[in-house]
Amino acid sequence: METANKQRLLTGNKAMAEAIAKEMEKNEEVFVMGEDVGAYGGIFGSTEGLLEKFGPDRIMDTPISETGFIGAAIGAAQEGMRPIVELMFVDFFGVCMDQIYNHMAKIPYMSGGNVKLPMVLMTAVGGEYNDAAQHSQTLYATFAHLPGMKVVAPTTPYDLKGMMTSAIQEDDPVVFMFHKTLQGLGWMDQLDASVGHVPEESYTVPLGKAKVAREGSDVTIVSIQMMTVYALEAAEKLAEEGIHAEVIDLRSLVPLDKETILNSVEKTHRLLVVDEDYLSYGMTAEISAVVAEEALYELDSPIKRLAIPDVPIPYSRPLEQFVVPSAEKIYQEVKQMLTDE
Amino acid sequence: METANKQRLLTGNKAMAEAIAKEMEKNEEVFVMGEDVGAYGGIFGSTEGLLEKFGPDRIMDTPISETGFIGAAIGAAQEGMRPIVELMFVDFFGVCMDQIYNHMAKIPYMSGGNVKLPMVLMTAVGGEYNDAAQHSQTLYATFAHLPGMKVVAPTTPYDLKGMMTSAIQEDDPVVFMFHKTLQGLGWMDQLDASVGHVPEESYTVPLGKAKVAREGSDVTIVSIQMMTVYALEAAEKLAEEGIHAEVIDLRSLVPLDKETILNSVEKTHRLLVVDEDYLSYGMTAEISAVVAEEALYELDSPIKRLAIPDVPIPYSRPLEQFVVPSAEKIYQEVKQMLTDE
Amino acid sequence: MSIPKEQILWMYETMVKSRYFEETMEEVYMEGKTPVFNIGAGIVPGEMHLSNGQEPAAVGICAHLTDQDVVSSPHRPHHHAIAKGVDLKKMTAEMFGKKTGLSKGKGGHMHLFDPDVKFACSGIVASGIPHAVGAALTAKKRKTNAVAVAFIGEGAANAGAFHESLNLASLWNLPVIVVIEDNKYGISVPKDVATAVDWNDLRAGAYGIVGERVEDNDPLEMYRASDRAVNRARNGEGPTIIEIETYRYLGHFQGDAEIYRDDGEVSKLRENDPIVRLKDYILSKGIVNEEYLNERERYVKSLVDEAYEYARESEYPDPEDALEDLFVHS
Amino acid sequence: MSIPKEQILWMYETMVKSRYFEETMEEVYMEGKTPVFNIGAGIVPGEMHLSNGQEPAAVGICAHLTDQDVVSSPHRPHHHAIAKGVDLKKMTAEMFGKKTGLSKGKGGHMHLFDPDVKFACSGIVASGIPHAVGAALTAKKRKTNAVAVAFIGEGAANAGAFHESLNLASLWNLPVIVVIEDNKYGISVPKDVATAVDWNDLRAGAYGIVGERVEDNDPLEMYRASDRAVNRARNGEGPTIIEIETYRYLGHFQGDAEIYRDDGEVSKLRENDPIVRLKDYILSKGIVNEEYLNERERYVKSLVDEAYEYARESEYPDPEDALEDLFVHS
Ligand SMILES: Cc1ncc(C[n+]2csc(CCOP(=O)(O)OP(=O)(O)O)c2C)c(N)n1
Ligand SMILES: Cc1ncc(C[n+]2csc(CCOP(=O)(O)OP(=O)(O)O)c2C)c(N)n1
Ligand SMILES: [Mg+2]
Ligand SMILES: [Mg+2]
Repeated sequence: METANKQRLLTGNKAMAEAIAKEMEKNEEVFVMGEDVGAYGGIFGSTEGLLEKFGPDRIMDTPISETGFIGAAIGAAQEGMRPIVELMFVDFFGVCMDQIYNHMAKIPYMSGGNVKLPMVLMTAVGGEYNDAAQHSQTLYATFAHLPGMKVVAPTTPYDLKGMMTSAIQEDDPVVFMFHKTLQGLGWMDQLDASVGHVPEESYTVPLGKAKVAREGSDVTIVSIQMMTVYALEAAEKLAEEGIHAEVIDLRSLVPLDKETILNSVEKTHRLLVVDEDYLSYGMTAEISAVVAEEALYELDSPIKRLAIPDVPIPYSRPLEQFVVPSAEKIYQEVKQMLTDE
Repeated sequence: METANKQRLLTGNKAMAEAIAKEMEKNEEVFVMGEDVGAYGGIFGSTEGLLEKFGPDRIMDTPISETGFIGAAIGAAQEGMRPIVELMFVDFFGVCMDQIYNHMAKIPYMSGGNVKLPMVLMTAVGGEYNDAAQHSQTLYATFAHLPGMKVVAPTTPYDLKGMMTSAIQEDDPVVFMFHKTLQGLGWMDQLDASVGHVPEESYTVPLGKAKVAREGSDVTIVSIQMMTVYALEAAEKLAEEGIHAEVIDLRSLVPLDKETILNSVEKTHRLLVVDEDYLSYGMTAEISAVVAEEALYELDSPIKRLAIPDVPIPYSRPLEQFVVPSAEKIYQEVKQMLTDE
Repeated sequence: MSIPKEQILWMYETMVKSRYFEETMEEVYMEGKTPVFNIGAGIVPGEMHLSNGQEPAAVGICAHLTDQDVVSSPHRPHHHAIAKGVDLKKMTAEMFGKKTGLSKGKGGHMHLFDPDVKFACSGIVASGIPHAVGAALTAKKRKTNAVAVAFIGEGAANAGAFHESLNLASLWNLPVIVVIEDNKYGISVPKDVATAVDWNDLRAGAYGIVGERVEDNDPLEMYRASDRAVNRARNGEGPTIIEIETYRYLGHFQGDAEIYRDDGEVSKLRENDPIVRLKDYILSKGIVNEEYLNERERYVKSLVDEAYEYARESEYPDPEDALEDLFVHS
Repeated sequence: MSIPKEQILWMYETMVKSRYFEETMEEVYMEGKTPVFNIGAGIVPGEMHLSNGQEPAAVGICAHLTDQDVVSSPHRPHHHAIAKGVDLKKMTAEMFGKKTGLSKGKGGHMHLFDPDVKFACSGIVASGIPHAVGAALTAKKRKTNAVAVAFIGEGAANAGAFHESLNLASLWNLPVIVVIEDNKYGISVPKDVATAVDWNDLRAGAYGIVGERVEDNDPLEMYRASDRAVNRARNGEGPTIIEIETYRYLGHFQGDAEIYRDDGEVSKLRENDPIVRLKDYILSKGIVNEEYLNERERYVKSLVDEAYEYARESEYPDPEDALEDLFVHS
């Protein structure tokens, strides 16, 4: 389906904004709050064109008060509204995490299911444009570790639209992480992967399902967002050498689609996990643990992990390039895994 | 050493407070800030008796402004002071995490080592007294995942004093997690493990070293704080049945003492990781991943994990007991591991 | 302004009901905690923050609210919940951790949610203020004319969430009322050790809104200040901060040794009890006679007794229920 | 009060230096970003927040500070850094990501740390205010008589950290000065869409402290207000909030299309340039002659040129250096 009918191409940000627009047209009670979501259209384009369509009452610019307006979104969702609230950079979570994890994530459970919070918290993640330690993180695991929120991070424009539509329709709180570089913005790196086929009509892509982005038989590479892009690049290069890597685009951290991962490992018997988040206590650890717990005997070689080596993201280009995994590093790591045996 | 000379017994909280007092006597620039650290002596006794000794200028009660006073501690540390700041419950991290992880943890690195932050953030963790979803968490991995802070969680009174002394003397920011139940407070569960031998003179226990709390040959149980207490209890019961479990008290999440864990697994060939934090993307995952990466071929059976099953901590006693690992669950899990083979 | 008779009587009996609920909880909480007190033991374990003495704040404003108005409350929520009309049986059962509780035992006393009367509370200081802002924003969007009230303690007025929420409420001209219960302490820390101003109504100027001050724990003055605030809110005239000087008769939580308090402090407070004072007022004004009041007291206390009865007799949830209610669809 | 001649001249040449630094950066930043702009490309990649037009706020108060006083600055830090005397070569090299930079390339333009002159900045809005409180607390403990200044934008005055910090500063009577640069916008959001009061000095009342207001981006008035504030601070009379009306000539960051601004808005601002105005003032008062000013301008600009030269010629760090400086002892 995704490959069929290639005419209509959209960037990631336009795909996201289109999903929000369609749901806002259908449902009066969907609205957006955030810093610079109005005239600016979202610093990373997530609300491009929405102010013009829906006006300032439904596309609300806020003060720099993340605890205030994310908390207000919770209060509105408690009343049955369906707010979409933007945390401009995920790096800023620390000023409002109490509202996110102690309230948004816990109220439905603490109320024994009596209170629903149908809301979406969308936030920009990722680095590699030299924005340094406070503006370049993904923090996938920081959110995924804490129960009560669905945490998704789509890669393709198709998934960005389909999963945003699902997130808005969902009655559970959803943290929707979009990768800056995959938004296809004119002022950032131009990437083929940030433009893709997106049907005009509304459609949903289920939350909580990983995708086999490329089939292969020799090694499973589990990755997400930009790391999926790099993994596919590495797989291409490996294929030229007769090594067939299967690339899994995780898409969702919570719920975690163990089945797709385990099926793949049973096929390839080798696992490399790649993450743009910090290495320790992160996504690479969780995937490794799941496999070591449920498919240990399937493994022909030790599990390998590639991620940020537990330092903040440094500013200078050579330093940042050194810490963030790349297609080349993935390629090398896979070669290493196969030769070590 | 710890077992030798049993005369002088202290509770966990008195051991901690004694370490702070001794360092404050030695160094004018050590001081304490936090809510109710003065006359009250800390809600969980971490500053018991210190106001009387040092007065309100050095034992400072603060408003309920965690971002303000933890940020102030950072500003003071930047000036060379050595503040000890208390976050009353780790559950409250969300109102001040920006100061903790974007500033305390990153300034030394972002400054290229030009700025040191010799400070301690101490905070109470743990549940099992029915304090419900916002007052019962440990959140070990939430802190351990983010680089730039040393994260320790001692179990015994001896280690509480020795590691607090190290933490205060350390030039790096240290997050010092103390477990409520291990403080030995009169108004909580009375536990043998919360009272132990503590020499009067000042001594240090290194940060970043795990401890083999009990030797064994059949299975390695990696645990921390209350889970270590339960693991030792389970090991006792297993021993009666001829099963010899080695119990490792992690003590430190960052730095992580991989060596002690790997050495043990090479000896026992079986691994169970037990955590009072949430299961997914947590400590049990990291330990499992380290072993699956570095000692895969040593394993005779799949790695097993016991932790909070990814739900907030429920209030009602039967519900909370169901989600928190216990000595009995550890015992059963180990039996299962051995019979599965 | 003169206060309608029914309102005065409602405030009186609701204060009596709330006080009796708390006094009963004082005893019930100790069941299973003697001879040695253990916070995790007994039929009602965990922290317990009671509101004895603080009833005027709750009844004075809730007298103006309907089921369509929203209340967000902090860790000390019982008087607010009772004044807002939360289901007393389910609320009590929740504190007992029973299956019949508001949250089937998952919440506990700091996490009471009754959507039928739009009541919620939270154990994180100041965290409920933004929720009230969101509820008020919803009322404005839906043009329902509802108001949202956030109760907080004086200690919470120094938290960042207070500032961010009031700026938003004023900016968007929302029907929000923040009621600050100044009971002199945040746990052990006195107001003057935590707050740079003597009265928090002075902070209204930072948001260009109205601040009201109610002295001496007076339910009638609280009623009047609330009347003005609720009217402003319903008339689209924006938010109000009301600070009421109130009294905390008990420790911060049950088991608090209160070493930080002078002896005699509490007994002096109790001599000035707002329930006694309101009773005297009612009788001196001849609004009703003592017999009538006694009968109402018996009645509301019987409701409290029934609620405790219900809670005691209810079943505990099944352990496995802990895994439910995380997501609507998993 | 009359301002000493040297101070006026220092403010003038420091504004010229700061402006020239920013104008140079405007060009340098574009190197490698044309014909297609790419924020991650070029010799100075990443976000770049410049301060052209906002110099009065920095020089007006830094004229009263010594190396022992502490300055904490936000994401738009260059004018503050230059006025505080941060090593210009190392600061510029840091923005180029070079080994010779203040942080050996690890920090970048939002993370400049120069302990020698007690300067630091941060990319998180309002996060530097508590650090200033801690520095002031240290000064009080050590009785050094130093003051701590936190610069923030008007948008930051709506963040919780602002409230918590000022309450602490007043409560503990600390030598803290919060300078609010009101440049009318938080990125694209106008002040009146974000702030419930017209002027943030009105918020001083919420903390029982003094608020000062400086209109029309006037460096001399900023000098006078700062003089009062710094004296109060050094005399143990506590904190001050100073809000100065200032102008942001450029976009929020370089590359900002500024669709949210009326055309003509900026050109009107530029017509009222504070550097030109101060120059006219100096000449009209005959404080020095034009020749003298021209020579000083040439001199300070040469220092800026040297700094850029130094930055260009410096080496990049080795990639593996990324793993250093996490802990003092690992
Ligand atoms: C963010 C946060 N910090 C600290 C606490 C611990 N705590 C619970 S109640 C309380 C005191 C609150 O004082 P106040 O707001 O005056 O309410 P009161 O208890 O007097 O009713 C504190 C510090 C908390 N629950 N949340
Ligand atoms: C906590 C936080 N929220 C949001 C941002 C994104 N952000 C960076 S600068 C800025 C605007 C700041 O406005 P103001 O304080 O007026 O400073 P100015 O940019 O005008 O100098 C915003 C929203 C941030 N860095 N930190
Ligand atoms: Mg109080
Ligand atoms: Mg601004």
